[in-house]
Amino acid sequence: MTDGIFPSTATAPGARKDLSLGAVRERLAGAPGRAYWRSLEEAAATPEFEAMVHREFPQLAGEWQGDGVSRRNFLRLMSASVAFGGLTACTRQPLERIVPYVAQPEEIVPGRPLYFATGMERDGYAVGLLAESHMGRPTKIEGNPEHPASGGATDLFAQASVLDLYDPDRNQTVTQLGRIRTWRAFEEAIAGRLAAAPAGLRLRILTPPVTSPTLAGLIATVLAEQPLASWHQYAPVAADHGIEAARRAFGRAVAVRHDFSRADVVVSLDADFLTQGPGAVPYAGQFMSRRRARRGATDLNRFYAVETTPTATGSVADHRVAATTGELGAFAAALAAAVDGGTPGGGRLAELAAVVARDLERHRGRGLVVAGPHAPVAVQVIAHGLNEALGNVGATVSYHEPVEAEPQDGLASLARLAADMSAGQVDVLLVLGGNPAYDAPADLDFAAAMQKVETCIHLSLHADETSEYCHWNLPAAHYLEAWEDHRAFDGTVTLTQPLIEPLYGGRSAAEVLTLFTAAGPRSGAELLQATWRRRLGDGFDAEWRRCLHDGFVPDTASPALAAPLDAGALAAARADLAKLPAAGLELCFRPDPTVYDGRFANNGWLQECPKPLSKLTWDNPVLVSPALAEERGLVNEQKVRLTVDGRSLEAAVWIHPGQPDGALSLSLGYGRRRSGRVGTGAGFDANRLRTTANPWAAPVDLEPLAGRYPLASTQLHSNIAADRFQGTNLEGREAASRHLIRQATVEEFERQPDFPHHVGHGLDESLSLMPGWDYSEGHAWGLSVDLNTCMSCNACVVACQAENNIPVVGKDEVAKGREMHWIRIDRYYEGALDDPAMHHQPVMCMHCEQAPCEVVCPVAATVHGDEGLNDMVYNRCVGTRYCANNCPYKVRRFNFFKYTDTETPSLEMMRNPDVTVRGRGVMEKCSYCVQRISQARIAARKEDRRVRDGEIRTACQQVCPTGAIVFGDLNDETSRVARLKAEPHDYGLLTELGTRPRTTYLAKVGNPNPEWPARASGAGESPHHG
Amino acid sequence: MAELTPDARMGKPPVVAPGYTPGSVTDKISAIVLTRTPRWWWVAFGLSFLLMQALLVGVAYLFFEGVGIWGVNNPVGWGFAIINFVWWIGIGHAGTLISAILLLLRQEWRTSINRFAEAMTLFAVACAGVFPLVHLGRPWLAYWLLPYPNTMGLWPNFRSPLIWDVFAVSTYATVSALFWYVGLIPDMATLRDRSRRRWKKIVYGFAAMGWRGHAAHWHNYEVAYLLLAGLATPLVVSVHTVVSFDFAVGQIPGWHATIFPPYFVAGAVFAGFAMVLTLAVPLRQAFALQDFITMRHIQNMAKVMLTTGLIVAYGYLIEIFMAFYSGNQYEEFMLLNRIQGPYKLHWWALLLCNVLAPQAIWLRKVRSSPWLVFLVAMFVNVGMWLERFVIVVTSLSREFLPSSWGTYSGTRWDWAIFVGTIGLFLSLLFLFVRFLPMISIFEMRTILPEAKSVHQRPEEADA
Amino acid sequence: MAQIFHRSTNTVAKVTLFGAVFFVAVAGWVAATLDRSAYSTRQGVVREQPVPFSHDHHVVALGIDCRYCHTAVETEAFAGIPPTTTCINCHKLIWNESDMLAPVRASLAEDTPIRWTRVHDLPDFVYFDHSIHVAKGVGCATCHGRVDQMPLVYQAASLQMEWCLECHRHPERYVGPREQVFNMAWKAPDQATLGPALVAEYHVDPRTDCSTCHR
Amino acid sequence: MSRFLTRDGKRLYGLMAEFDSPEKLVHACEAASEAGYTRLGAYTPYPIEAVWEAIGHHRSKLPLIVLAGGLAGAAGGFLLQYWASVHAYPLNIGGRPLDSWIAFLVPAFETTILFASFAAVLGMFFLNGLPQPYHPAFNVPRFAEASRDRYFLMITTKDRNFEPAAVRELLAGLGPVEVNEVED
Repeated sequence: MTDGIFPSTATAPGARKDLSLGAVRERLAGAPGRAYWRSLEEAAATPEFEAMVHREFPQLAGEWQGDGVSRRNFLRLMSASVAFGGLTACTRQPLERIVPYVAQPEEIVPGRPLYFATGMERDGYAVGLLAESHMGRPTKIEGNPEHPASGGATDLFAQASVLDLYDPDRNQTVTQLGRIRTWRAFEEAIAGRLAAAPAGLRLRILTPPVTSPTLAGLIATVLAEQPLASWHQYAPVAADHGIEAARRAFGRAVAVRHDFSRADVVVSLDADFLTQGPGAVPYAGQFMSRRRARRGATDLNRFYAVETTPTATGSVADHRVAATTGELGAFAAALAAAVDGGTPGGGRLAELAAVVARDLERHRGRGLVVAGPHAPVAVQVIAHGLNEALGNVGATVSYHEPVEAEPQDGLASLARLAADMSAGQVDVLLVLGGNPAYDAPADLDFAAAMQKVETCIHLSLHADETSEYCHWNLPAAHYLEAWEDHRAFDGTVTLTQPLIEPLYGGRSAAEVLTLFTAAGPRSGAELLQATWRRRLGDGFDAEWRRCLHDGFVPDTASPALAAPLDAGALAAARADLAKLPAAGLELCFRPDPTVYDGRFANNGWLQECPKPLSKLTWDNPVLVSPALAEERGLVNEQKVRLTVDGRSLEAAVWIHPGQPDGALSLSLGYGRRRSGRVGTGAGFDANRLRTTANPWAAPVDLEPLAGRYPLASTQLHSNIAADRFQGTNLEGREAASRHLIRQATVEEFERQPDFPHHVGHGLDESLSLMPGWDYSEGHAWGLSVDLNTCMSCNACVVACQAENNIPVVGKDEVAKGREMHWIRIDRYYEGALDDPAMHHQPVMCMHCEQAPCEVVCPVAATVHGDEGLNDMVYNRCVGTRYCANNCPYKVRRFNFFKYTDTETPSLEMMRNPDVTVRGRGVMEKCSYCVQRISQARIAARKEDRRVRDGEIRTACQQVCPTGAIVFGDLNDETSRVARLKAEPHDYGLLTELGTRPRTTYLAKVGNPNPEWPARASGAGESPHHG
Repeated sequence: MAELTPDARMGKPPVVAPGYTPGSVTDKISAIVLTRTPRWWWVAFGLSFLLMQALLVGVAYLFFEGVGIWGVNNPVGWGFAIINFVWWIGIGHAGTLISAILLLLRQEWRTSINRFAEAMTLFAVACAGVFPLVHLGRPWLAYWLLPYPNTMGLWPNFRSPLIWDVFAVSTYATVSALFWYVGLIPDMATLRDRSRRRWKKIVYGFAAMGWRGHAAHWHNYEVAYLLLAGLATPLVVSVHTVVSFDFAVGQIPGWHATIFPPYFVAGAVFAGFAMVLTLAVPLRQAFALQDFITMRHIQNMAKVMLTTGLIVAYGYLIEIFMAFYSGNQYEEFMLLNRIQGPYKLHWWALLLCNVLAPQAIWLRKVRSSPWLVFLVAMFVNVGMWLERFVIVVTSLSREFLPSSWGTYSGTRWDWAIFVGTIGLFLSLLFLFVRFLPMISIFEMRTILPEAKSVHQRPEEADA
Repeated sequence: MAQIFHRSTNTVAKVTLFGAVFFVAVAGWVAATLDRSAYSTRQGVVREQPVPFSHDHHVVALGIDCRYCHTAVETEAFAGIPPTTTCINCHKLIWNESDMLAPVRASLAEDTPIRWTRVHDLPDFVYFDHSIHVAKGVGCATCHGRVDQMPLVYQAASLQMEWCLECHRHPERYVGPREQVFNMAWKAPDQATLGPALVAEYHVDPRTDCSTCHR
Repeated sequence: MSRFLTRDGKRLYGLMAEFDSPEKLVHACEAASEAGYTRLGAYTPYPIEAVWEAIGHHRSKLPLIVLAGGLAGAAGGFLLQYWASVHAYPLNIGGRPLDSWIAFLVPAFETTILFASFAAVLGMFFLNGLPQPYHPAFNVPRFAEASRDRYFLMITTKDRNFEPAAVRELLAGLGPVEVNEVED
């Protein structure tokens, strides 16, 4: 193999004697992410780099020179002097500089945030967002209410994307073989290389699935100009099986869209549709709109979930069945048979399938069968068949023109690419995003193949495993820095506009691609306008401005189409189902609930965000069922060796209630070797066991090992420490007997709407010696959480973290029980641990009217406001931690160390200026987003009016896809929150303590099927009365 | 001899060995202070001083890094710091009890032990005082707990038990110091008149304030001393009551109990007498004071320890009873969790040390062997620490919401600071026995036959 | 035995014992005054500025309104510090040669902001909003003093919490008519009657909750 | 200002007799007061009530002082809390009333004890005229034994009918170990 040195690079500015790629790799091999970076930072100290910085992005010059450094020193000084300053009674603040603009931009008014509509793309699909910008710094992401894929809400990934923008580990410069280069150098290199290949370059473009009209257009152009070039799309978590299934069922690529709001009966065949997939946010909204039990409105849907891995979606099911892939197939087959009027066959699964089938029959046209994108193709085909047979098509299911520009089976496509590369058929590999060296199936050995390529070019946010094997590494523009257009799950074209100049001079995929076109380099803005000037035609400017304002191009949703089902395909599918492995242990691969496929591995917020069910942070252990653990004598944190056809991996075990006994689960996205200071080394790399043949489930050998690997969970701290109460579900039993979660079936609810008040210990609040306080004047803030519509998607947790400058503490601290989240989602298992019912309960500060925390604070650092807020005054807190001890809800969080990183300048830019950044030794907690309340109150008072209902929305409320959280004024009977609290099944947590919480819950109302056969140990399959 | 005969009849050992005169008593006790320092003292003091360094290092690192270096977490926000605080404060109580309450009860056997018992009180309170300060997240702002007119227009929250602590503990420290010093004045005069070296004369002379033993002086002095005793008695009871409020006022199951005040006070006396014995037995050996600290004292203290021990045991019993009788499920769970939860070992060990071990005192054989009593006392010292551990940690680790249960264990820094305070305590103690009379000389004179022979009203017999 | 101490020690001893009480009291008083002194508050201390801008001259002599430069004071939390261009608007015509203004011209030429020294600097954990105070009739001079008479600006008030509380507890002593807010010289003919009237009219209800300023 | 001189011409403060038993001292005190002497100083190594009675005792004022101190502490402590919580900065803390007097009782109790104790100690000093490191009595070398096991009676020249010879004769007749002049 020849090292990829272009003729022209020798003359590139600042070029020195070129190292061989091998040498570079040697130098970097084995160095952990940070060391890898250090080598680049050293380079960054060179004068030519300085020069380049000024040339390329002057706006950052300040950052790079003394300024940033001196600021860091200053802060360090401060944190030290706090102690001494504090000792003397009079603390004298240092003089502060105030730096106005030279010429103030029109729209910017210091102190007032601006909101811009933009869109975030993941695996090609976009979600419409509103980005909040303070003085030109994006600080917070909200959903775009107008956008079909958002409706005002977002998922946790969008919330955390701000942190990615300011991530200090981002690719900061163009590098060639690990040496700092400039974009110009790269441009010249490309130009030279193209010129050197008149017959055309054997160019390979590797992208994630592409929906972007602009990008797709460009790729088409390049392919046209370069006859030998080809385009491959791959993403580890793309819906390849779905594409394949559609192709088989309908003979063509089809986009399937669901309407959960019209479905009375929903059956999930291993589909995590509430939290995964491009349509998850709106789907969750639709689905939960049918789970809201209100007085007189009890028309709930019924939800059956068959799952190979317990998911957030399955956790809200009325009936949940844990099944291996084989059993899933069997169930699907039985269901299909039953719907056809045939005999589902014997066995429990068949029995259940029959019940489900009857239910579906009863709701023809109002039912919906959803197969997960990772379920076997056959199962998905069957699902299409069922919807067809049940007349759901056109009602709850609709077929549309594909959203992707050119739907491909990514695995196949990547396999072809790998083959070409190994065969030395590739001159230039252009990887636009993605990280194939890490996440390609193991059998392709993509990294090795890359070494056979003359030149690898990688455009990415971070220097990752793939960068290590590339000659050229290009800093990508974050979506908040770029002009792009992507389509949403329904095809609506969503516009991504930059809120900030690229911090590190990054460029978008399209911009890089232009370098390979005859037309030459063009900016993202130009490209976008070019595309849309063509499409929008006359009156472009006005139209375009409106689109940018709205964040999307109206009426671009992909049109519906009639997709006749191929009967042959159905028969074939049934045959395939029979072939699915019936016995033996299997290992399921799933996208991780918080770091997805690994692209978010360096995002501290997501790493520390507890997984919906296991509540684990910072890791992806092998999930095993309690029964299997008992059989193999496994305990939590024990190490095991997994072997999938010859390849093996050592990982730790986590005992996961609700896991099928025959299946292990391991999530993707961990075990990153090159990710940055946060993600490197966390967890275990599932991709090393993944193959093109079995991307989602593979037969596996499990071998227990002696060692232990510590895991950090935000719940069950006690059980992790030592395996006490293992398998006895002490927590669940206690939770039930304490009536923390109160639930009923629809029938029970209709019979006794105020059922929550007939369990637990009430308290006559008039029985107080002390005169109470009167909150009837002015506002009385309160919050209501609907337990029925919370699925633990964690969007609120991350939103709160972003809004309130909540620090990340790291795995060790979490293991000690020192996580800082202001809102946590408690998870309780009900019934036997092998197949329990699952409950989620978001818990934030209850703002008790008789707050136990306030009474015990010696310095009055936490006191009550006249609007009933439990104010926490950080600057008065001396840190006795008495309040946290005395809080029965345990919602108070203490800064045991100086957790907030005030040394990293880029992170300083990310902070919400409206919220105090907490230092060491002070208590903090949910404030009902008091900064938002204050701003609204001031606005209202300036206009001499009351604050209107809905004018204030807490961060958690604003982001919630299902509207489970509602905040407002209790003194205003017409407010949404007041009406919710008037519901008969509204109840407070631990009210028997006389705390009078302002946060209350709407009890759970399930809709189980009375026909559902109970089984011997079958506790938990159907909700029990609390 | 009138006083002694009934004792003798009951076979009780005397309060002071026969054959002593005011002169000999004076000489024997003042000699301890005025003669050359024994070598073993240097060794003992050196070791304790070394131990104290653990405290300095620990606290220095603590202030530098933050309380995160300890095992505390959420939900267990309090750990060793508060445990040690309560432990030390409790120990302190015996001193005041002996010198004040026994004085009012005219227990003349208190005479030979009250001085160093009081000293022990002071030093224990000093050690205790360290913890509320350093356990703060921002210790440099500790002065915010004091009511003083500040530029923020803010005042402490007087409803908080921690503020009550500030008042109670600081008052306790001050009053104990006053009481102790007043008791010292006549002996300071003695030392002033006995010591040969000029600088010693000056130092002791200043401390004596020109005490001459004038009859009028003695009169006012005794009134003052009695009044102080009368004030110290309710004070000492209030202090541990207030300390118990730290928990009882909170609403954590295992904290929120009305039994706490009495049972904390009893526990304090229990722990205190254990510590007095722990000190007295070796000291009387070291300074050959068997004639003054007789078996009578050892036995009486052992008996008090046994009695208070039984009260404490009753406290445990009532806790168990109420847990079930109340029908409060949280209380019930709290108790079951103590018995079989993650910290069951601590709980059972606590029963062994505080309930079982003291029963040995019933046996005359044990009572009459100083070192066996010493052993029991050691058990109690450990047991009382465990009691506070169980109350603080076990209760916090598993309270209302199962989702928020946790575990706690002390880190090496927790231990360093704890052990360090023991070093501080011992260092102060050794300095005390070297430079001040560890037995009240003038009070010893009053219980000698010679003094008793003067006809006087009975109540002065002890004073 | 021989006397150890001289006669005088009697008096000395008594005096020391007695004096201790006073010593403590005095120490406390010193601490309190120091805490409120200009040393720790910087009250009345003129700050060094890159350009010796005189409010006195611009407001009194030239009659420029506060809002010409502090544009956001009526609508935003932050009153706003004028960008260089605001200065240049006039100074491109007048005094455009003066050395005093060299830094301003330099700022424009090199496109580097002027780094003023902040005069009224509240701690970072205090959130103050100009707009609401202006809206409720609190005049500039009430907190900033007679800036119009300051050749170089200094901090007129202590800006300590007790100072804020004074007005938040007794607004009637300080609020004036909205139209007079920017009139530095304005003095109420009779605050005792005017104040309460305005408080009622403007619905002034300043809160003393902690979260009013701390969040 | 003394009217008399010692043998070696110093100013005389009084005459001091040393006894070796408390009984003798008590008897001496009684005799001296019967002889009409009022300015008597009786020094003992430990309190002997009989002596105090013998030289015309009166009740101590200390209890009143302590009572005053206690009352001051109680009032001060409670009022401080009341004023701070109700007037200085009224805050809604856990929905408890501003005047949570029940809670305020605890610190008030402690301040009571504190002030009373200070009153007791300082009051005792005041009544005894302490501190008084210098006193003529110390001029008598043997007086060092007063803090050990000897008992002293001193008749001072301040006494109206002090007459050196007579006093010396009286004291000598009471069986002292020896009689000394006390120079001022």
